[in-house]
Amino acid sequence: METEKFEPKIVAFVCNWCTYTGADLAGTSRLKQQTNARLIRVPCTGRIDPVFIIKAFEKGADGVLVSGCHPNDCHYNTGNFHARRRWIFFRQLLDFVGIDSSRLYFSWVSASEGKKWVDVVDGVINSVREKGPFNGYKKLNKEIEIPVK
Amino acid sequence: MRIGVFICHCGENIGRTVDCPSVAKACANFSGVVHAEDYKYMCSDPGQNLIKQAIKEKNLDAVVVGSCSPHMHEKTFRKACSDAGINPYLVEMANLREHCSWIHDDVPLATKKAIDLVRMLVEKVKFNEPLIPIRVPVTKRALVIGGGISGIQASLDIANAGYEVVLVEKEPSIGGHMSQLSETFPTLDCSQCILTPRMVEVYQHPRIKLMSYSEVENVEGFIGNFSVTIRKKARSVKDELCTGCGLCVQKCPIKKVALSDFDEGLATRPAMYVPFPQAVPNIPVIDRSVCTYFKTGKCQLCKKVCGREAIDFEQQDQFIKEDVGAIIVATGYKLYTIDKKPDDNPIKGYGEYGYGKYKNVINGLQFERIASASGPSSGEMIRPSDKTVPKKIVFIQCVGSRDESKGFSYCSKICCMYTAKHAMLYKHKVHDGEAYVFYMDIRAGGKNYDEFVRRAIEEDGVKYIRGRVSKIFEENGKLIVKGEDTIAGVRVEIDADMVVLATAMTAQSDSSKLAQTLSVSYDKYGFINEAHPKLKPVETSTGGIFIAGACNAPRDIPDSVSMASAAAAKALVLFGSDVLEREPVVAKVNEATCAGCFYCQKVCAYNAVEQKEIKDRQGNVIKVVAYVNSGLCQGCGTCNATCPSKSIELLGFKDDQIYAQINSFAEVF
Amino acid sequence: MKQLIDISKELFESKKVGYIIGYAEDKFKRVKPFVAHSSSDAERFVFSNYSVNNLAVYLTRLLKPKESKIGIVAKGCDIKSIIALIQENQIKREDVIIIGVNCNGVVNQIDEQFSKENTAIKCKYCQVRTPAHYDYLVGEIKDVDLPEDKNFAIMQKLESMNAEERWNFWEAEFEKCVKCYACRQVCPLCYCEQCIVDKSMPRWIDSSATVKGNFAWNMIRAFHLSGRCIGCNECERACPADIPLSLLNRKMGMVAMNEFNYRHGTDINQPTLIGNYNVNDKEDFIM
Amino acid sequence: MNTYVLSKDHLNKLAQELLTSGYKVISPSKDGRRFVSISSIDDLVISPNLKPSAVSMKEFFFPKTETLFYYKRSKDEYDLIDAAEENHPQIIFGAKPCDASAIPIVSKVFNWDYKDEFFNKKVENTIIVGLACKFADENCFCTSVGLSPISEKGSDLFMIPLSDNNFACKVITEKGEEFVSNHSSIFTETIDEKSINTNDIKIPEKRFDSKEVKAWLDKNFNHHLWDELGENCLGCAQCAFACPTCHCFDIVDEECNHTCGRRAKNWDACQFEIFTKHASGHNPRNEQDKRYRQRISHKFKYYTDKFDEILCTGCGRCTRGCPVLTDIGIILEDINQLAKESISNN
Repeated sequence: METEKFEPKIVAFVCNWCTYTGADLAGTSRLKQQTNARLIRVPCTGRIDPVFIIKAFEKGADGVLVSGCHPNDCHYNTGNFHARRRWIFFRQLLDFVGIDSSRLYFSWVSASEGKKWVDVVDGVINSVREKGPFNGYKKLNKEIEIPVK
Repeated sequence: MRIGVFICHCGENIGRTVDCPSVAKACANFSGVVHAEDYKYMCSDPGQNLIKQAIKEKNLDAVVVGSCSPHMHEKTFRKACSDAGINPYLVEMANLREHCSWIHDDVPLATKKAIDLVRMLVEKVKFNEPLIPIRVPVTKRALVIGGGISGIQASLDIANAGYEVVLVEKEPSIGGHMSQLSETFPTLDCSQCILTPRMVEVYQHPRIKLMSYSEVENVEGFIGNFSVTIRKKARSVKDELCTGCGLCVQKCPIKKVALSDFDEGLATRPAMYVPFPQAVPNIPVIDRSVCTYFKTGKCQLCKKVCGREAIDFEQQDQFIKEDVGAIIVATGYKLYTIDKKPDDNPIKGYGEYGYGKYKNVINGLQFERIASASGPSSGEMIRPSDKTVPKKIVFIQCVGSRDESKGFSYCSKICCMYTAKHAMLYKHKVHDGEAYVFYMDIRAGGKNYDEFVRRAIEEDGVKYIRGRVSKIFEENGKLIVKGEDTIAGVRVEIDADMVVLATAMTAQSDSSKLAQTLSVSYDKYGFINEAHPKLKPVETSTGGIFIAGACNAPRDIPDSVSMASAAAAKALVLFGSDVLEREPVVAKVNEATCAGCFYCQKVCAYNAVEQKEIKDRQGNVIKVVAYVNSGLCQGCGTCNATCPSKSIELLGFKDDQIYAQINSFAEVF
Repeated sequence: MKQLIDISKELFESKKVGYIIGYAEDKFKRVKPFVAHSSSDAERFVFSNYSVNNLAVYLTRLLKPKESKIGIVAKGCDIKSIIALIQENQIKREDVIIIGVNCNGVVNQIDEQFSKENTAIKCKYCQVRTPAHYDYLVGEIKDVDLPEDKNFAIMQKLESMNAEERWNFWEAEFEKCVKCYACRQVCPLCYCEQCIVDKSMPRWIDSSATVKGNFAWNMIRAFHLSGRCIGCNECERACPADIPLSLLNRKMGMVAMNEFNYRHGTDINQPTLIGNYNVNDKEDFIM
Repeated sequence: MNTYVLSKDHLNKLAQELLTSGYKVISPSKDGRRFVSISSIDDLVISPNLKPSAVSMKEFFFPKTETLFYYKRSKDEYDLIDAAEENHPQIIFGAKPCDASAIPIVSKVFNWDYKDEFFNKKVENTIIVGLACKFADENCFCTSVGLSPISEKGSDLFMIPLSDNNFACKVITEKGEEFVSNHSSIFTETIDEKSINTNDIKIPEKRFDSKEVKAWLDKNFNHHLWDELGENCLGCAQCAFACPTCHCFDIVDEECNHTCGRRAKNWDACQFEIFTKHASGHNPRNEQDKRYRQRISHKFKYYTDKFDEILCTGCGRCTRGCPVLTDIGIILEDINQLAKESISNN
C-alpha cells in the first residue's frame, strides 16, 4: 500500500467574474498557495450543477470547493442567489448520505479578494488533508476499476 | 480531433516555477494532441506565428494555450487562431501563470499541476463546438427614464448628436428635484433660472419625444433592440388640445384639499393643477382622488371653461410601445422620510427629532421651498407653524446617513454643502438670526466647495458644532435641541425656532421594481449598480442600459450632469455601429427532451427564456417547450444547472465540456 | 361510493371529461388504478383504504383528451401532487376536474389487511384527509387510529450517526438497488421526457446498478425532488429492493420546511422554492 | 440416482463446509425478500413456505451489472483487459421450482447463436438446490406454464420436506451427483423415492392454457386489449428485473476517468421507453401499449416460436411487485378467454 503522505485532491468550481478573477489577483500579487486545487472555470455559480460535485467526488476528489461572487455582486445579477438556494438543499443531502460538510466547501470570493482566496484554498486543503482520503468512493470505485492482479 | 498545445514561458514568469519543456512533452502524449511545443513568449508576434504555422502545418482543429489568465490573452489567442482558420471557440487557455507559477514555489509540484491544468482543457476542447458571434442590428434611438437634471442633460446630448430620444417622466412635469431648489451651491445661482431654459429646450427639441406623467411598464429585448411599453397615465386632459392657458386650474373649486408635492407639503394645490408655474409641459392634471366630479359626478367646471374642449374625464391609461436601442436610467432619489416607519422597513428612524410631530422641524427640501422665491411664502423666511421669522435655527446633518444603527451606512454626499448653503441663505435673509449646524465631519470635496463652507462660517457667522443631537422637544413654542459639542466636550442646549434636518438621500421607493423590469442589478438600498465601480461607472450589468445621477448613489448637480453626459456618450458609442456582435455563449434548448417545466424561465435574470409551442402537421399543439432568445441571454448558465433533464445547455460551457474537465482532473484514477 | 360513481357518470354524460382516472377492483378484489372512458366504466369505481396509488402520476403519462378535460379521483395527499404539477406548468387547472375524496388512511402493505399497524406512515401527519382543493368532494371522514411513525426513530438514528456510519448505512441500502426506476415511474413529479439518468454524452449518472451508480442515481433523484416532493411515498412503496427512499425525501422536505417554511403543492399560485430566491437566504455555511 | 435424507443439521453442516471451502453460499434472506450470499450458517433460510423473493435469484448467473472487459487509454490506442474473473463455485439453497426452472429456459437464449460465457461459466459453477414449494397465492400460476411446486427442472439437487422436519434430497443431475460424492459425509442416508409423500403440497389449479394463449397472440398483434394494458402500466422495470426469465441487457461503456473504464452488461427492460429508441429519435415502440404487448408476446409467443419454451415460470413476482397491480395471470386468463371466444365464433 501507499506509504507516502496523503495529499488531498481538491476540485474547485469557480465563477469567471469574481472568484476566478480573485484567484488571478492572488497570482498577480504572488500570494503563495498549496498546489492541490484544480480549478474549473464556469461563467457563474448559477451554472454549477450539484451533479458536478458528485461527479468530482466520484472521480477521486477528496474535497470540493465551490466559489463565486458575493450576494448582489453577481455578474449575472441573480445566479449566485439561485445557486445558494440549491446548495442549502444539496449540502444537507450529501451530509445525510454520508458525504459530510468537511469535504464540501462554499465561499464568496470577489475579484478583489486575492488574499481571501488564498486563505480559503489553503484552509480547504488543510482541513481535507486532516480529514484524510475520501474512502467512501474509493471503495465503490473498486467495483469498476481494473482489478489489480 | 487534432489538437495543438502551446506552452508559454512568459519569459521567466512561468518558466521559473514550471518546467515548460516537460509540460509540453507530457502534453504531447495526451490522446488527441498532435502537436505540443513551448516558447518564451507565446503572445508575442513570433509566438503567435508559431501557433499559426503549426495550425497550418499540422492541420490542427483545436488549440490549447498554456500561458497566463484567459482574462489577459484569451482574445489575443482566439484572434491568432481565427486568423489561421480555426474557430475562436475551439481555443482554450490553461492558466499556468496566475493560477500556477506565480502562486507556487515547488517546481515539480507546480509542473505536475500545470500538466493537469492543460490536460483538463485538452479534454474540454474536444467537446468545444465552433460558435459564430451573434450579430444584431441596432435601433438608433434612446429611452431616458426620468426627467430631472440628469435625464434632461442626457436627452439633450443624445438628441443634439442627431438621434431620437424618448424621455419618460412619471410626474406631470420634468425638472425633478432641481426645480424645487431655491439656489444652488457653490455659486448661489438660482436653480430655476438655469434649469428652466433646459426644460424648454427639451420640450421644443424636434428629436425629443417627451412623455410626462408616464411610467415604464415593461421592457423586453436586449442591447440595441429594446421594446419598451410605457404607461401614459390618464391626465384627464387631452395634451394635444391643451394650450396651457391655466383657466381650468384657476376655476377649479377644490383648492385646498391636496398638499402640493412640489412644495413638499407646505402648501396646497387644486384638484386640477400644474405642479409649478414653469412646468414643462404646461399641461394640467386632474387629481382624481380629490376632484368633485370623480367623487360625486358633478362639477365639470373645468370642462365648461376650457375653450379647446381638452378636458376628458373618460381618459384611460394608455400603453405605448417604443423601440429603442439604449436606455438611460436617471430616476434620481427620494429624501428619507423619517417620520414614516413601515413594518418591513429595517431603518429604525429618528423619532426623537420629532419630525412630523413638530411643525417647525422640517427637512432640507422643505427649507428649499421656504427659501425659494417661487415657494409658498414667496421666499420670505418664515416658519411653518405660525409664519413668523425664526430667529434661531438649527441644522442637523447626517440624519440617516452614515448611521448604520438607525439609518444607512452610506454618506449622502450633498448635505454638508446644502446645509452650508441653507445656513447662508438664512443669514442673508435674517441678518440678526442665529444659525447652528450640528455636523459629524464636513465633507466639502469639489471645486470651490470647501471655500463655500468656509464662507458660511467665516463671512456669514454660521455656528458649526461638531456633535450629534440626542433629542428635540417643544417647549413654549420653542424647539429645545439637546446635543453635544464633542470638540468642547460639553452638552449643548439650543432653544430654536426652527430645525432643519439634512435627511439622507435614498433610492426611489420603486427603484428595485424598475431595476427588475430592466433586469439590472441593484444594491441593498435600492440604488442601481454600476457595472464596475471604477471602469464602468455609467454602465449596468445589462448591455445597452446606462445610469446617470442619483439613481446610482447620492450625487449633486454637477456630478449628475457629467454622469448624464457620460451615459449619453455611451449610448452614442452604441449608435456608432449598425450591428452589434455578441459572444455566442448563450443557452440552447433541446426541444426533443424539454418537458416544459419552465424552471429555466424562473431562474433567468434576463427574461431570455420564452415559451414555444411545438405543433404537429395538423397544427395541433403537442407540447410547449422553452425557447432561448439569444439576443437577451447573457450566458450565465443558471438555467442549465437548474434543468433537471439537462434539456437546456450553455454553449461554450456545455455539460460534456465540464464533464470532460471533471473526468480528467487527476492524472491517474 | 355511489356519490363517486354518480358524479363520474354525470361528468361523462355532460361530456365534461374524456376519461376519469380512478380506482377499481380486479377479479381478486384488489384495488388498482383504473381509467374509465364511459359511464359504464365509471360503475366500477371504488374508493377504500386500499386506494393507495397516487393517481396524479397518470396526468402527465396519458394524453389529454382533445376537446374535454381529465377527471381524476384523488385523496388530499394526491391533490398536492396535482397542484405541484400545475405550479410546474405540467397541466392547467382548467384541464382537470378533481374529484376529491375524504380519506380515512390507506394501507402500507397492500397485500395485507388494513389496520392501525398497516397504515401508511404518511397518514400519520396528514393534514388533508379532507382535501384542501377540489372540484367535487365525496366520502365521509371517520375517526381513525393513526399509525406509529416508524421512520422517526430511523431518522433520529441516522442524524445521530457520523458521516461514515451514514455512508455505510446508505451503501448497504443502495447496494440492493436494481435500477428498475420504479421509484421514478410512479412519481407524479418525475415527468421529464428524458430522465438525467438516461442521458448519455455526458453520462452524469452511471446507468449500471453498481453501488456507485446507485448512489448517484438515488442522490440526484432526491435532489431533483428537493423542495418539490409532496411526500406521497409512492417511490418507497414501489421499490422492489425495499430501499427506504422516503427518508431521503423526508430529509429534503425537512430542509424545505426548516429553512424556507415551504411545502410544495399547497397553493397553485405560490412561487416554487427552486427557481426563486430570497436575498436573505441562509448562508452561514458559505465562507 | 439416489435420494438422500437431510436434516437441518446436515444442511447447516454442509453449508458450513462449503463456506469454509470458499463456496459462495446463497440463500433467501431472512425476510425472504431476496437471495443473498451468506457468510454464516445462521443466515441460512430453508423454508418451503416462503413467498417468492421480490427479486429472483437470476442475478447470480446474470448480474444486474457485469464487466465484460476493462480498457485503458493511452495516447492513440486502447488496451483491452479481460474481465473474466476466477469463477467461484457457488451453491443456491432454497431455490423454488419457479426459480430454478428459469435457468435452463434462459440458457437457450444465452447459447443460441452466441454462447455467453459469462452466463455459462456461472451456471457451470453453481449447484442449485431446489426446494419444493408450499406457498401459493392468487398470483402463482406455475401449473399453467407446465411447471409445478415440485418441478425439478433446473435443479441439481431437489429437496422435498418430509413429515419429520427432514428433507428428502433428490439428485437430479450429474453435477449434483458429483457434488454429493464430494460431500459424502453428509449424504449418507438414502430413502426410496417412491416413499416420499407430497400430498401436503398443494398443486395450484391450472388457470389458462398456454397453447391457446399463444394461438391468440399469433393472430392479435393489434387488439384493444393492449391499449387497456398500456393505459395502466407506468413503464418501470420492476416486473422485468424481478422476473427469473427476463434476460434483456444493455451494453454501456463506463469511464473511470479519462484514462480507463469498462464495458458493462446491465439489466435492461422492454418496458422502458428508451429500450427501443433509435439514435435518430424514432421509437418503434413509442407507447406503453406496444411495450406491454412486447412483454407478453416475448414470453408466450416469440420465445416459444424460437426455443419451444415459455419464457415464464409462473412465479407471480411481476404481479406482486407491480406498483399498479397489473396482474399477468389475469391478463393471460383474459387472453385465454378471448382465444376461446374467437374459436367458438369461428
